[in-house]
Amino acid sequence: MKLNSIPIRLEGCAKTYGSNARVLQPTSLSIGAGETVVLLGPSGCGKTTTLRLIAGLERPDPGGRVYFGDEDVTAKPIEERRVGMVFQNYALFPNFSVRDNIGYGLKIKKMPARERAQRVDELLELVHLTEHGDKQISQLSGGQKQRVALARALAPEPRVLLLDEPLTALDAKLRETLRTDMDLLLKNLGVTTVYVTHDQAEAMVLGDRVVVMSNGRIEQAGTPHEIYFNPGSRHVAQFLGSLNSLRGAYRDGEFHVQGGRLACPERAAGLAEIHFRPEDASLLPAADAALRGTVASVQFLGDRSRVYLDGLSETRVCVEAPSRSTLQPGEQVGVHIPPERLLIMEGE
Amino acid sequence: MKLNSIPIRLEGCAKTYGSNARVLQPTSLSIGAGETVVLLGPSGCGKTTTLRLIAGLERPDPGGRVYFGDEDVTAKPIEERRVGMVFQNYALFPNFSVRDNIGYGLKIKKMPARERAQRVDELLELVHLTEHGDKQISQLSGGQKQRVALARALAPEPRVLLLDEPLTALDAKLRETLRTDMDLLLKNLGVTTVYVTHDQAEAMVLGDRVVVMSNGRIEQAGTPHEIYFNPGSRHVAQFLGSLNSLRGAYRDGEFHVQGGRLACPERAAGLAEIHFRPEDASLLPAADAALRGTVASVQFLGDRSRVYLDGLSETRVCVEAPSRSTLQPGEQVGVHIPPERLLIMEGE
Amino acid sequence: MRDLTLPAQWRLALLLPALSLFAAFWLIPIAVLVRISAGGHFLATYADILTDARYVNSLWQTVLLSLLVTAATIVLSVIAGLFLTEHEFPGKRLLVSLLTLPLAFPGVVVGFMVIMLAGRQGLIGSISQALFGHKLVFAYSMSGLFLGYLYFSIPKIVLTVMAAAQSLDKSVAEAARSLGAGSWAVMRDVTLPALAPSLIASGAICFATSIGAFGTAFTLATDINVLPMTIYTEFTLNANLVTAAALSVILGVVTWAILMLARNAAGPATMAAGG
Amino acid sequence: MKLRKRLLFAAQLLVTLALCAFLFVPVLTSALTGFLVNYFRGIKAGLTWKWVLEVITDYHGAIVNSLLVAACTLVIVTLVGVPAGYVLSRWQSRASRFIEELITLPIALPGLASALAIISVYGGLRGFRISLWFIIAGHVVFTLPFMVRSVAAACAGQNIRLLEEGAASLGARFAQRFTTVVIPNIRSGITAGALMVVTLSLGEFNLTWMLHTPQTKTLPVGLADAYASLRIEVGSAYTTIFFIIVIPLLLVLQAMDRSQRRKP
Amino acid sequence: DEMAICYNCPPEWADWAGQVKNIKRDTGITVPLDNKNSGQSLAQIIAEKKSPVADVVYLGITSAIEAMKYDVLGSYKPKHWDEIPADLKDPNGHWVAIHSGSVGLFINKDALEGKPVPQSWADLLKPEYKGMVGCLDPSSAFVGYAAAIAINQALGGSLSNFKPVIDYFKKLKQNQAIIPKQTAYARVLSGEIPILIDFDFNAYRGKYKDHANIAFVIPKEGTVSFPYVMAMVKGAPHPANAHKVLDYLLSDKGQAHWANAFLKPVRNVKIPADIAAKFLPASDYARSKTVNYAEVAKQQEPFQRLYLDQVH
Ligand SMILES: Nc1ncnc2c1ncn2[C@@H]1O[C@H](COP(=O)(O)OP(=O)(O)OP(=O)(O)O)[C@@H](O)[C@H]1O
Ligand SMILES: Nc1ncnc2c1ncn2[C@@H]1O[C@H](COP(=O)(O)OP(=O)(O)OP(=O)(O)O)[C@@H](O)[C@H]1O
Ligand SMILES: [Mg+2]
Ligand SMILES: [Mg+2]
Repeated sequence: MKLNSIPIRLEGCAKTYGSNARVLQPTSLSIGAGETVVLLGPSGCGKTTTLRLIAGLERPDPGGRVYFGDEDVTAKPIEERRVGMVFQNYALFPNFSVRDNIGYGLKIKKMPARERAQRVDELLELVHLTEHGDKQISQLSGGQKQRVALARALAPEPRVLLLDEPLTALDAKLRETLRTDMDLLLKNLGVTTVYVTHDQAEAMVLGDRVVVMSNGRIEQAGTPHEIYFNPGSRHVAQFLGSLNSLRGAYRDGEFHVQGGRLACPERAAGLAEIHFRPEDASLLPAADAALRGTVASVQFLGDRSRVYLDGLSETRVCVEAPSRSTLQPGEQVGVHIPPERLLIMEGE
Repeated sequence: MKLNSIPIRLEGCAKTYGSNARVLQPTSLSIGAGETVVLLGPSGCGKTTTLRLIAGLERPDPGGRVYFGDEDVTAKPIEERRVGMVFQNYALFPNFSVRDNIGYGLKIKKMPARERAQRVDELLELVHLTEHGDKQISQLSGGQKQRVALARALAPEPRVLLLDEPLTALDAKLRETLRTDMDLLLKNLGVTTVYVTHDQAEAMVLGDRVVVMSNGRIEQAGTPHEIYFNPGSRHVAQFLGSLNSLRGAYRDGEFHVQGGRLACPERAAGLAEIHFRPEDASLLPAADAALRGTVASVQFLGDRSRVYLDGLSETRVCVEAPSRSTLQPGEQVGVHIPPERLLIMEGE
Repeated sequence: MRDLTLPAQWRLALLLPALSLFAAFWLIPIAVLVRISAGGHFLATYADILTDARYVNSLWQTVLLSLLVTAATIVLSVIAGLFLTEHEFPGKRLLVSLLTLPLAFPGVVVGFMVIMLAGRQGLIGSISQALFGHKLVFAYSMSGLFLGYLYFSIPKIVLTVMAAAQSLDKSVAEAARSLGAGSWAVMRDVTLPALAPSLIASGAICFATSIGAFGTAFTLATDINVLPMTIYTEFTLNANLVTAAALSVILGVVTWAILMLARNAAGPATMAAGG
Repeated sequence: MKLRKRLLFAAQLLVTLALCAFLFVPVLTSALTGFLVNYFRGIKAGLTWKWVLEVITDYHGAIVNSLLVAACTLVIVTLVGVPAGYVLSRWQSRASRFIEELITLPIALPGLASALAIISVYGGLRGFRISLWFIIAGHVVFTLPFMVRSVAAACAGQNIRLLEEGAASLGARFAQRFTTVVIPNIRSGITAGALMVVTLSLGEFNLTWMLHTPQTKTLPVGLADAYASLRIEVGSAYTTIFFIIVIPLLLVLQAMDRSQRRKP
Repeated sequence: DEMAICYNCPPEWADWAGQVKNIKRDTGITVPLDNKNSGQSLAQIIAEKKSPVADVVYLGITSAIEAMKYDVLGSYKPKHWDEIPADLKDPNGHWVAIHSGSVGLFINKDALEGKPVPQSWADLLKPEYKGMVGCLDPSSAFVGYAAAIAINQALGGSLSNFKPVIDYFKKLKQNQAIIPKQTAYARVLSGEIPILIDFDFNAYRGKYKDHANIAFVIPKEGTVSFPYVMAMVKGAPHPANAHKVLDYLLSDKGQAHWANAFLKPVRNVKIPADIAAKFLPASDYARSKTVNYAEVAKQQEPFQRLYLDQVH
């Protein structure tokens, strides 16, 4: 199945609820035809609001415009926008069977029953639910509901697919599986997709581009690699993974901290703080190292361990280690961080 | 703060609801004084039931006995067992302030008001809530509520601390932080603790011993290392992390599979399947390798990538790679798995 | 706030039929009634009424009776309602049905039930006759009315208590017990506070219903001095529409004020819990 | 300890049973009395259908009137109350809350006053005054809030707005959404409301007593007559007939309530 | 369907049920039974003055005189008008008496629980009759007011002095009297009210038609007899039918029916001997007096106020 797709453009869209609660600052965003954009951010940052503006469930404050291709759809209600939408808790119709849920949009379009049945069959197959077609919604598991919701949204061949945290209601294992399925499906469909989530792993796996939002504005937009490796702000960096801070000062190609020194690009000159991610550091025997700390505790996580180190900087630092590491609290260890992995945020 | 602790022993405790729904098979379990035991298992496997048997909120089927130290407490109701309990949704008293919640158990014990206030202050400090003492429960965030529940359970100096998924209701980031705090606190208190969770990371971080349950029975019990590295069954292995399967046959110190062969201990002789975890394999150029596959897709997760490989075995295999890896779908790669990291489950 | 899936024109179109019927057959008539009640001199009419000892007395008695009924109903219903939610035993559903059946009995029927119970030929009379050789008859007094109001209030509050108790979070009570609390302490510190909002809400409705009930008093039809009866007497005594209307307005205002007070005490669930 | 618990149990059971007896024994007595030849002399004097037949011959008009009134009330209340309840639950604003409050007022105000008000405005329209419609008008305003609330609760419980948004995203217009998604999903709320309306209308006395004329007597008005001036056996027989009409409705209501509560 | 709406034609009072059947049979006009009392009927007619529902109304004489004040009565002089004594009709035909009865004690002997049948007003205040005496509400029902007048006259009061009866009612109330607002005939029969202050015709009917163990007593201190009247409602919707009904009620047949129902017909029709024999002896009726009904009507409201203030 391959769908036609269309680019989307938001221009200066803001949203104010009531008289003075501006939950979305004026926002502009272009989404290419066939692109999958993920809106990522903490709860309440305005992701759903943005999605609903695109869907046509909310109207932007005066001045904001929404374009689908060249068409200005700002004033069009959702039922005329030809978007497919998957809601966080699915919003399936409890009074219909699985088939009737999926076929609803086609029935509204007055597609003949024969043709409709055929298309519903195709969709059931697409989402691997062929044998569940005649069940009632209440008989489905969470993951199955999620797939019905997806099939229902796809049935009327939408120009745009909008998904609001479609996996959040599921448990961790299932989420991981469906995330992979979803990735495959979206790539195959090639439809313009806006996907809302607050889970950074989901965002990185699914997004061609990730838009990180906070407090009603876009903080950074870019490919998963860009935002992970070149976060525009500490806030983005923290949201996308764990972050360690080293306080100290730059001198002659090295950054001097409490636990020693480490090679550092010149960009850090003048900064009082540099950062790195736990997985970017490696541990080595203390004797050889220019940077040393003391093990405070070791957390065994199964696939890896997290070692917490004191004495490196004023605050405790966390470093990833192989899960079979045999470090003991109190031990002295050396730390190596490749200079190119340091996160140096000059803007701060 | 240091509490007295006491060993716990369950002997042949089963639980049947109604006439024929046996949700817990006869179970025996010893928990040492001061030990932290985590009950881990999927939803509905009987974790809460076991905890409630220990608490005295349920009575075991005839024949089952519960001992606290040498005392048989089977017939004692919860209010006489001196246990501290933290519920999944905290079960705080909405009509009392934070202080009154924490002081409730002391008030029931008729501790004089002066002394009580002092002790509540200590506990508030312990859980870092000193400035929130006079708030109403509804004014607290989820993490704060969790800490009030903990403080309330600790106030009357329980002999045993029972926690039922105390972190499940919180979001991922907060859960990670509180998990670390909780670990520290439990280690310092030294009280006998039973902790229920379905999150394996939580189990491994917190448990001195982890008891894996499924379908109303104990599947395996051991230290986190034991159960992760020597899972007793495929089910346990899968529940504790990701698992790849390689189908093939053992011949002369090697295991032969579709994608080639790999060194393998003799234990695997006669088995049709061996397993390994994604983080235990490493990727190398195809040319040098005895075991090869084709990259099907790469998932960028930020701190690492997951590479899915076809052609290694009949089913797709997942291998962890550094996040900066530049593999492309279609590429041929070699795979190395150290023989000592293979999971060989002879029981199957 | 604009709600794009419920456009304003539909909102209006769907509300209008109900609103117009309501306006036509209640709002406007009540406005007219208020005007009539003024009898030309608003202040004077009401001042007369509010200084007439008979009316004030009647109002007091009504309020007092309703308060007593409400209090008694709440106590009894909490006992029975909690008992029925906490215990499982054969025949429980039957008991629940029996307790809630009179939910929609009209006041006249309730009055008759009271006569059946406490009239001269009533059960209580026969029993007391057999036991003490003295016929206990109180159907035609305030006690009879009390019994009647109790009769139609109990089902409502029992239902509310049961619904509220069923949705109670059991773990809160368990938490209290884990801290050493016995049954009474759990009742005092957990159960009753949790039930309080719905009790206040349904108690207010029970109170309002008792204040305005007419059928029961009418059936017992004796000189019970409750306000609805007074209004009725005023109306039938020389068609004193002005006084009847004014008393109705006063009764309405008192009832409404009490509902408002209760709502402020109990939170927004009040009206929804009624019925 | 054990003993105290058992005592407590017994006390609670006793109160519950006493309440049941209080509520149900008179129902039984009156049902029995309706068939006694002479209540005064008790069951020794024998049983008879006489009273029931007497009620049916003398009061069948009132019974039919009541059924007519209930049916018309139900139709009207359903037609106007369902859309109103839906809008009031969906439209979260101060205005909607005010309206909901407003249409709930007839429950709070004594029926006598409402009836007086209606008479003083419409009493002059003779054709209307002497027809059943006069009573129906009163019943409609009195029962409307029950339907509205029941529907509003169903809408809120089903999170109907979300379902509508789902339907809208699939291209359905308002009327389509309302008929295919809203109505089917709040059916149980409508049914519960309808049963409530019928039961209340059948038993309504406070308003009806003032609104009726000798030709438009309803069942409860007849009951009041019978209680006031007829033999106790006749009153009982009449009450029994009322129970036979109303109790099945109440039982259905209870069953619906239970099944609803069982759902998660 | 030919209709005449009557307010206050209760089936259990003065055998209106039978009379209404007769009317239907003999004139084809349907008169629905109606259970209001005099006060309620009057109030209703006044409330409906703009657009009356009722055609005719049956009232205690005082209520009819009272109604004149509100200008709600139409006028019609039915056949046999001239045979009616002057003080029992309005000269302009606004109302006309149709029958009368005497107030007394209507007693269910079975329900007395072995106590003696009371013989005087004073007896009713004895503790042994505690909770057994019923009297209709004087502030609402005409019977109640009639009883009040009768007791007042018997106890030495007058139409300008109601103290005796007010005191009496206070004591009666102490004795837990039952004060119904509507006819309570059936409640006496069922034993619910063992002793009711009521009209003689109700008691006779209970005794002879319903074969209950009933006694009627005209109290030693004396009593008063009261006429009941019919009136047209002004602006009656079915005037022609109403006229026919009024004619019928005063016709020989109609009057005979009242006699059969143990009421004293207003016209001097012959009462069959077997019926006459069922009344108390004339010596007892000698204690039953008449009063100035116009004055009684005038005092009704003041008395009712007095009653509500002092006794209620
Ligand atoms: N209808 C509304 N009226 C008033 N405020 C609203 C409304 N809808 C949302 N908000 C507020 O707007 C802000 C942004 O809401 P939004 O739903 O877009 O957040 P979100 O990023 O989707 O969060 P979440 O991850 O919790 O879904 C929040 O603070 C929310 O409280
Ligand atoms: N009161 C009860 N009556 C009947 N069945 C029950 C009752 N409580 C629990 N069960 C059943 O017992 C089984 C085990 O329940 P339990 O609560 O112990 O599971 P759990 O491991 O805690 O699961 P979860 O992670 O979902 O909390 C479940 O299948 C549950 O449905
Ligand atoms: Mg959202
Ligand atoms: Mg559980």
